[in-house]
Amino acid sequence: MVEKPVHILYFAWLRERVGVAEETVVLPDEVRCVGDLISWLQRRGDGYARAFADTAPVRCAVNQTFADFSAAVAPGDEVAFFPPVTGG
Amino acid sequence: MVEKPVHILYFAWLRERVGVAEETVVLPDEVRCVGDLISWLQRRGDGYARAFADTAPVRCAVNQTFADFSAAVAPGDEVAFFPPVTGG
Amino acid sequence: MARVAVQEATFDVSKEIAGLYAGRGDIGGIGCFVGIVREYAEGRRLEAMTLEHYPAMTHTAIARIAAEAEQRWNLLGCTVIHRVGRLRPGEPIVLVLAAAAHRVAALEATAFLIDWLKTKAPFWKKETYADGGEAWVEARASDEASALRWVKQSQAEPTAG
Amino acid sequence: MARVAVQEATFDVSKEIAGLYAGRGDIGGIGCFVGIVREYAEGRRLEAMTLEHYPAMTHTAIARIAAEAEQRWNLLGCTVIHRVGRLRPGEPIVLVLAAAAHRVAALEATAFLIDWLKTKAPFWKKETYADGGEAWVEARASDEASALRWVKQSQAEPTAG
Repeated sequence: MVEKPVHILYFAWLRERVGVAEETVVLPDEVRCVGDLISWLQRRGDGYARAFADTAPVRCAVNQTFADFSAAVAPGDEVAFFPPVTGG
Repeated sequence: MVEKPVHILYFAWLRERVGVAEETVVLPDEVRCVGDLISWLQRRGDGYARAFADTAPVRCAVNQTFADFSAAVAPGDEVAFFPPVTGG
Repeated sequence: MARVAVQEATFDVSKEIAGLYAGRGDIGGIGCFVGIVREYAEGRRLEAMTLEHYPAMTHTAIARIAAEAEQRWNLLGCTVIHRVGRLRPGEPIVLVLAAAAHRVAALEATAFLIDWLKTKAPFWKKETYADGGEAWVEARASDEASALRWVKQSQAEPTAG
Repeated sequence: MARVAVQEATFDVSKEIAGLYAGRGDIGGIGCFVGIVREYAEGRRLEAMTLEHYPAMTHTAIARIAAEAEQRWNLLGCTVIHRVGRLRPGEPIVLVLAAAAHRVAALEATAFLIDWLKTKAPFWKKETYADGGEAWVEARASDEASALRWVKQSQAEPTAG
């Protein structure tokens, strides 16, 4: 089994529901993409379950680039979760 | 015969060709519209003839409002002649 | 009611913008355009650009254009400052500001105002070149076309609505 | 190369504009947009608007949007300043500047930049109301539609040309 340390960031109401702004987690080998990561997070606790209860309004970036849930997650990656942006 | 004093202004190259920026003229009664006034001015001297040799690029305003050559000219009016505007 | 000024002096964009939104909370965006005298005109280097205008008409003509924009886009503020006299390359020549609740109105009104200023306000530009020559700037067909987009849009509205 | 800043402090529009055209003669116009925090959001009075962002990504995301605008409209200068932190109603929140040889490019690029900032830059707004409540601002379909006009235009170009 390969250890897969990944840095995760949460913004806006995802951050508020999860309860932390960022964390580094070691993922099991079967977590291969962002979608897998979300499924894994949903089982990580109540806050996570609430944050990811509905993934329709969840967006993500892998290594600071907007990505789909099908995007691969590799050891050392930075994955960020957030709602649709509302700046400007 | 009615005396028809009219104040005329010239701008840009029309002013340069006519040689004056403004003047008050008393027009004969048969000058009824801007077009008539131009015909009258064309016979007023060399500068005027050059200024109004080609009327295609000549625009006018009567009492500070853009007007056609068919616009009426009445005693006391202010008539301005100028090329197409180029501000902004 | 728009703020309209025709002046030889330059203008302070920050001050003009602050004047529009200071003390009020209904403005969401301000569109702005600053026109600047360019150094080259069709390859000839400019020494200066001189702006002549029709004083008795200029202010009224600009106010009419601004009133049209204010009404069409529900503007919450509008400023037009046009300089006259002799300007050097690199100097600002015109400022247009349009304030609205939302950005689309603010930016569309800004474009409308500068398009209409170029075709409906009594200003004439004379270029003085570094080689000593000079020439009156000719009106450009593209400016006329830019202004016409707003007329078409206006005429199309009753049909579309 | 655009000037991009993400900061808590406010900005000086005059200074930013002067920084774009000072000492050069090729710029004919500068388009500008200033976004301002409005006092009411759907009828509720705002106490404050708090902007959160993704620091490691924000600068790069804005720089990418600006580079796209610079290339598409041949910009001669581009500035984007976005504020973060807690802002009060009536405070400026974002500044976009686009400098070009001609006004159409400057104003189109300005509209493009603010549309894309609203849909492609990692900022999130939280409203705190005077009545004590608070809520994260939801993305608006109209912003998505505004941004999409530029995509469509871009895709249409090869066909049209």
